Amino acid sequence: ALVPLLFEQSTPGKRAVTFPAPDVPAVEISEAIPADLLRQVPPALPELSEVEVVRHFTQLSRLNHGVDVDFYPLGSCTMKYNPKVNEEAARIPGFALTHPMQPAETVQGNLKLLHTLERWLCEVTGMDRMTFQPAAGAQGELTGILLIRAYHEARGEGERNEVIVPDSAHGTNPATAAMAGYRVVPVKSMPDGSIDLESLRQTVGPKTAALMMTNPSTLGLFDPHVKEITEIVHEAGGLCYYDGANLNAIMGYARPGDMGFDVVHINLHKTFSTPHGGGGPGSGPVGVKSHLVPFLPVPVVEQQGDRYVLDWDRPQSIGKLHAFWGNFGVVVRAYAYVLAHGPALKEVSEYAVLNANYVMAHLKKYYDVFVDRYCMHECVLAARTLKQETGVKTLDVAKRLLDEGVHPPTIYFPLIVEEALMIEPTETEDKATLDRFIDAMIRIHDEARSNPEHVKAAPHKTPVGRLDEALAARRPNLRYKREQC
Amino acid sequence: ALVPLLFEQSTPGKRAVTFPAPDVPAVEISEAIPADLLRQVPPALPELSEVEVVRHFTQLSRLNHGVDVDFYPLGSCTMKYNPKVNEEAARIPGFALTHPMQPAETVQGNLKLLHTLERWLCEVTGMDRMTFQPAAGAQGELTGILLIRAYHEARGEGERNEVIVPDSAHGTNPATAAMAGYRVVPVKSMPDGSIDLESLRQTVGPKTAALMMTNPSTLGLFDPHVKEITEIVHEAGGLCYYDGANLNAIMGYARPGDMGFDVVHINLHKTFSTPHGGGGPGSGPVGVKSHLVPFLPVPVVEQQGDRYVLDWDRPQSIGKLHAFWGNFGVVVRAYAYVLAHGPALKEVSEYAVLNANYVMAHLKKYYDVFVDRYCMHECVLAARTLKQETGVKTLDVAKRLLDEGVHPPTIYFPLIVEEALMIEPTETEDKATLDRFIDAMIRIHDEARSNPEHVKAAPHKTPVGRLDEALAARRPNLRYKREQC
Amino acid sequence: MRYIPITQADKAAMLRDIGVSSTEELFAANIPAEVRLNRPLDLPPALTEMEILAHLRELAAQNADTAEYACFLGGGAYDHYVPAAVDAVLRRGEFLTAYTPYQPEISQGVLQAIYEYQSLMCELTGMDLSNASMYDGASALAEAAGMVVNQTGRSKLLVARSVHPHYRRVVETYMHGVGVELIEVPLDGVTLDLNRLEALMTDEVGGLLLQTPNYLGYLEQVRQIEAIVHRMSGLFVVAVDPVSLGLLEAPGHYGADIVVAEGQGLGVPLSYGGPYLGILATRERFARKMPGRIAGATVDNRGQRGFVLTMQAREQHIRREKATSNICTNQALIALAATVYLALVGKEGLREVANLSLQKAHYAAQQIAALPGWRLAGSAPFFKEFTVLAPAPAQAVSRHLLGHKILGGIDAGAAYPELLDGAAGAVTLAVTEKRTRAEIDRLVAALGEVK
Amino acid sequence: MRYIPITQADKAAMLRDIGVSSTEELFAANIPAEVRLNRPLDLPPALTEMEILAHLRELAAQNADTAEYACFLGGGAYDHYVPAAVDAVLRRGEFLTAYTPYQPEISQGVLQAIYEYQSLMCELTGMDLSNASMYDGASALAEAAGMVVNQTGRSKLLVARSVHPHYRRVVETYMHGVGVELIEVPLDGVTLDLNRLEALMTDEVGGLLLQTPNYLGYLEQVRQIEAIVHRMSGLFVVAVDPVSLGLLEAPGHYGADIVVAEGQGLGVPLSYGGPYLGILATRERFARKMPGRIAGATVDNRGQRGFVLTMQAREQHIRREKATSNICTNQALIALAATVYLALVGKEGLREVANLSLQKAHYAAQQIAALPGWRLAGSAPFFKEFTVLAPAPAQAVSRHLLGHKILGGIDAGAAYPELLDGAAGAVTLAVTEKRTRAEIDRLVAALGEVK
Repeated sequence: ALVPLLFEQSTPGKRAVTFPAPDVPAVEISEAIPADLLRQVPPALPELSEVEVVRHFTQLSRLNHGVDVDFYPLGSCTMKYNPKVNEEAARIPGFALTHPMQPAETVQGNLKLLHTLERWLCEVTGMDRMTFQPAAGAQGELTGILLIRAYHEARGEGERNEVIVPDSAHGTNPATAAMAGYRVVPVKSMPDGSIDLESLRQTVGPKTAALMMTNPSTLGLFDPHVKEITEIVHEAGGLCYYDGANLNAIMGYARPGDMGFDVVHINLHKTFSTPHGGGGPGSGPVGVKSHLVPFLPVPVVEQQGDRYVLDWDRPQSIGKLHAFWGNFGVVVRAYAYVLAHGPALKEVSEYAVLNANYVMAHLKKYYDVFVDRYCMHECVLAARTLKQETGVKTLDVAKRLLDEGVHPPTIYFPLIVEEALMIEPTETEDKATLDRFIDAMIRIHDEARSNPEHVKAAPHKTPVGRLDEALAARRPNLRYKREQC
Repeated sequence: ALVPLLFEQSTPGKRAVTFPAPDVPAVEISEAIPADLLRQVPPALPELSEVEVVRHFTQLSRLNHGVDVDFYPLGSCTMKYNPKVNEEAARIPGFALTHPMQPAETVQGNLKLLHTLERWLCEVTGMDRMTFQPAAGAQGELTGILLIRAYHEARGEGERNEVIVPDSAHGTNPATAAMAGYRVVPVKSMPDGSIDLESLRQTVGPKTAALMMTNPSTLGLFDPHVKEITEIVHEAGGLCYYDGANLNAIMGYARPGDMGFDVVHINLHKTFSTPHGGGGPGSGPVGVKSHLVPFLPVPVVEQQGDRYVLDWDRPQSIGKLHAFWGNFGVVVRAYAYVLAHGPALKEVSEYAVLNANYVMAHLKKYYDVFVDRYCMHECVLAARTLKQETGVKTLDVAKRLLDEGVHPPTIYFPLIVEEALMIEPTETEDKATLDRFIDAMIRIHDEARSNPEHVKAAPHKTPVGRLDEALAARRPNLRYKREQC
Repeated sequence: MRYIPITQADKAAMLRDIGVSSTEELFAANIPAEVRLNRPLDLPPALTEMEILAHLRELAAQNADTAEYACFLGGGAYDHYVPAAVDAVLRRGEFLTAYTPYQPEISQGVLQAIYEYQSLMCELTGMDLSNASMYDGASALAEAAGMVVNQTGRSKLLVARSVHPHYRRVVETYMHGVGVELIEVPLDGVTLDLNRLEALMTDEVGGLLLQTPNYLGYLEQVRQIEAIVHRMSGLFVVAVDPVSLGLLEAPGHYGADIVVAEGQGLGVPLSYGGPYLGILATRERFARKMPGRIAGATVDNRGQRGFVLTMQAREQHIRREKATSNICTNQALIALAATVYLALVGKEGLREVANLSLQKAHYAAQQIAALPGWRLAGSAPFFKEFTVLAPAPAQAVSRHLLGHKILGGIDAGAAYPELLDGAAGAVTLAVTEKRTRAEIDRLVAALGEVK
Repeated sequence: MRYIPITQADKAAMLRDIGVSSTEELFAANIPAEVRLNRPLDLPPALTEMEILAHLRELAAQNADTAEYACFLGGGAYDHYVPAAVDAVLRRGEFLTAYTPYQPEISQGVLQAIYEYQSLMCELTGMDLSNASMYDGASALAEAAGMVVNQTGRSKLLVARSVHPHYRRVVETYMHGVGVELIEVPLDGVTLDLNRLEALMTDEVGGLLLQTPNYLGYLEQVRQIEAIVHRMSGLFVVAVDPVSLGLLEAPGHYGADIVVAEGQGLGVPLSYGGPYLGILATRERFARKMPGRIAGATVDNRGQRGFVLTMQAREQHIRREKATSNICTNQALIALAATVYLALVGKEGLREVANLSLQKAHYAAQQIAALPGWRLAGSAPFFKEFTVLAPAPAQAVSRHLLGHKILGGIDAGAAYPELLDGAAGAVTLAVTEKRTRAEIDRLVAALGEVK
């Protein structure tokens, strides 16, 4: 093992953090708690000293890649740099040490921050109101679809039971629709990832509750017919949901609200630069047009004069998504991020698009491009030809990139592109880094011809080699058990 | 290069941190500052974005070993674990954001902290008063010797111009004596590192200003005749200086004050666990017996009722060592460390000594031990026999240890031991870590016999191989210049 | 240009390589004019870093915080001590700025930490397996409800009225779309009414969602309840306070089928309600129905142990509309915080935290109950939180405490009017290991002033 | 057992391996009874982590800090903005918990950072080389004084009276033992008296120690001074404010032989006076006389560039009593802070900081000078700090400002009574880029109330 497990390092009797002796008259636990509710065997937590804990996690961290370490062009995930000032911001005691059940008059700063950022994000997306309850994009989607459901039900159109999802969509879209109790109706994409209008026209109807759409699509291309698409859906009585996964492409250039969308979610951890944390916490605020406002989750932050209150009295609300008000600490970071840019948020998108096109311009001679058009904030390439000619597939290219110290792009997605490589550099990378990546990709392309076996055996320089995922699935070992060590 | 220099990564026009536009009426710089005092060419600082700066230093840090990464038994340096709570403590705004020139009534918390820790450290060392001005051990030594000089001068014995320093001493001792204007008179050590009493008796005399002594000595052994030694010096009219480098061995067991020392310095960054920071900041408070109190640096923190003041009115003071009051932020950490232990500070020394003896017990079969006696907090071994038999020398052993992920012991010190390996595990290492180190040392010993060339070519797994120090000295390249890149 | 490292010279060179004269061409090629925004965004002018922090500090100063106020608020978020080493680990850029470990060869740090987290959650709860985290306790309970429905094929669920009202609201929200009928099991005093449970728990019902300690702070009679639920082959879902498991029996040991919890107490700052941590653990036989990411141990092609994401066939990116949940990004960093926390406090430490909280809560309860006009809302056993009937409305109590620099007094009567029993108010108070006797005495004295 | 990871079982096994029955035997074998401490240490009882922080927060609350008070104090420590990324880097355990890079193969991080620091200091000061850091500005000046004496063999030194009084005191302390005679060059107004300098600067004098901007905030006439010092083959030592070098000429460009500085302004918190950073840079020809650690570039046996400590023949661990200084541990982490700071602000940013400080200081000076009863102490050019003559004693001014949540008003008249010129007090004020116009106006209004 590179680093032993906490449990393997444990020795009975070791302590790190201790606590003071009780300063109140003692209560006999057996008198306070009935015997059948008391734990007989204490949980077998590891016993370690502080130095061991700190070393353990320091060593683990050194096995990990992050944006702070080097380039991380994981398509669709918007792995941009996370400003350090935002980490300080979220840790200001006045924010970090407030309790969610405090009376509103004692958290005016928090409420003002939420209300203000709501306004700003509405401006960016062209929506009317917003909720910060969803803890991540997928929960934002669920919120949005439930809002749409509530809308239809309120209008007596509860029979609308279909949600249309393009085949290029993220898996969260169909999964969300299903979770909200809808039948998922796929609609085919054109080769450029845009929605086939004819096919859409044939799909919509009295059963249509909503269309879910990502624009730019997962191919990194803006659907030029978006306005027509939302009109088709609206005419059929459906609503339009905008998956904000790719919002980093269009800030200041176009707004989902202006494209005809009724609901939108934003990934603060993508577009607004809050850290991804190894897989969260994120934040997936949902914005709506005015006709959906009555259905927003409770409570809603309202301004009354110069005071802010939590409004729970919303009879049409879909309810709640989170025990409290969402991932507030993440929201603070996003607030700081907007403040750092102001109207120049537009430049974020400008440079995100520039960087993606720069990478594509250099790599399209080496990897397949299915749609030879300027892309938005990410470009989708493929190793289909490479695989045919050398046997080196996308997975191998990705693993070989690990040896270069950069994180590979997203691979095998979108599903409609064979051997896909989905590259999202983001705007926080400079030309030199992009050039280094481009060179590595070309070098691997060349190596696939000169020494394909070396590429297929990659990675060579990482702390572990290729891991046996089949074994992991066949014989699941999902937790430490004492007898294993 | 593993990581390019900041300068090599610089691109004109890049920015990280920016500052607001002036909010006051503009002053023409040329009117405020005469032209001949204005900079003509701005300093060629690198131009980088924040992501590049953060990555640069993140990458650099990953090339570095620290106590947080793994074992660091660097003899004489007391590389113990640095508690994380102390980092929080020093960053409390009420400490970190106070200005050294604030009036005393606005920094009562700081002054109380200084005064309290002074009292505690006096208790640990057996001294009467203490100053926190010295920024590190060596400056503490200078302070101490200047105090001794002031004492003799005040008594009209300014002709005492010799400081006696054992040949086993740290280089700072003789260097300090010379900086204070003294002639350094070496005194030979016995093979066990203790001072040759006869030789000492012959050395002391009317010229003797002081003896500087480390006890336990740099061989990790306590000088059993320390009381006699200090008496010999005192009888000759000299004073005794205790170098606190090895205080971690004796806390709660013995006190320099009780051994007859007049002055002592403490390394807070060693014994009191403040981080070494890659070579500082440290803190080297100096404690004195009452007869030296009048000479302490100004100002002295005094308690008046329940208030604390800075007393500058000390006509016999040696003056100042630091622009302000020393490395206060380091002192806060040490204060927290004492609070975490209370009287159990004694256990720190107990376990430091246990650990060193445990390592020695296991390694003395493989490496030379010149004094086969229980050691204190560190043990000095040697690779003399190994070198004779295999050609593998101490340096090679150290470099091979790098491949094991641990920091090597101090090597070639003390000077009186050939091919020395000075191992100080400290009390914050557990048995498993010591066993891992012992195993590595034995493995290297065996490998020196089976494959000496492999040991001599070490390290093999570090990011850089052995570095050409001769070249560095012969053709000094001490700064980046544009034409170099 | 904040955080954007492309210089004008670089931009020009890049545009040249792309073959356009401006970035505008790239956008024009993509976005039709009809949806272009033709004005600048109406956002406040950009601030520098220095101004941002100054502005945020001003905003934060408009809040009362637990550094200044003694906190006796609970209700699903607790002022437990967070050891300094937790944040020291979380600040490591390799953890903070990574994403879901899709490339295991350079993500062993995150993956091993998740595996350790899963193992710790199993130890705590007494269950067989845990996922890598959910959003929070409430959504974890809602996902568990979905699991019950999927597993049993029964579309009715019982929900104890003593479950946190917000959690119940979240479950309702999640279940509404899929048409699950939720049936509330009422209170008998401050805990679940077992007779009503027995009557409601039919073979059409998928199971019961219970919380213990419940929202009012009291321990449910889990063994009796378990028997009732399982008698009808229902599934028994238990929401717990993970800190309580240092003293209280693990749900796995009294027959829970799914355990969920809010993990905030395990080393996570209050942060006005989030980011927190949803814990979800279950039995081996429900593995394929479990939502969320899971890490597993395996070996690499050099024979070394390593970790990967596994059992992905349950997840949305593979199964799409047939997935067990739509969850993708979860609360990995907060799960890491809990992992570091549990490693730091260890076996003894968690028991100490639990015991101290219990001791201090009971001391506070006794003192308050002795005040004229005040009494405990029930006699059931409690852990660190309890409910008292007050001689004044809860809001007046809370306001009065604010004047004494105390945060406390969740209005239990608002959510449970049946509790009031003629009292003017019902107030829930939580006491953690951080509260000193002096603070508790201050609380009691302040409450004694309430008329 | 805080921070000690040896269990009782381990201890027993270890004692067995060592061959003793208790640790007491190890101590008994070493320490004679006559010096043994036979009682427990009289220290307060141990506190837990939670209590330590609570206690320290209470102590810290007894201070006024610059988060709550607007800071116009200077005198060698300045309230400049510290970017958040500086501390993020400093917290990295690999930097924080390493020591002097004796083993370069696993210390390239620290070594390269030192090399970069040295390079930055050379750029800033216009000098050829820099060491890896000194303790602070004052001791750096004292070490420079020692260099001058060693280099010139002359045992008299001139010290400008306008140098920070604390710095002069430190130089005196350092020079006392080695018998160097320090001669003070008086003021002419608020800067050095050039005539007196000319008279005092003989060929028996090793050189001059000057500070610019000086303690009172004013710029010295460095070019004229340089000519006078060098005419007698003396060495010209200049102490500067590194932030000022974003606007002011580098000492290397006007003939300084040694440049020292307090580096605190470069990204280091005020921290009640330390840890700060002593900068020392000099000409190539004085390299072998320079105190302190130095890193240099070299190559490894694989042909890669790498860094090592070099020129160690000057240092105490090699040369012992013949070393250039006794310095060993220095301020490496603070030097790293300055390196990160300069990388973050860069070429433009340092100029911005300097310019903003200058603009705001001049605005403040103009406003204060316009108040009845107030006037500037001199007409020499100044950078971010200046001295005003007040209608009341300096301590009264300072006290009055405290009432307005302002820290300010260093008593210049105490150190320089010759300055008072009939005024009741002389007060030095510093203004950094962090001070807003509103704060300055508040300062001016408050000063206007002083009678």
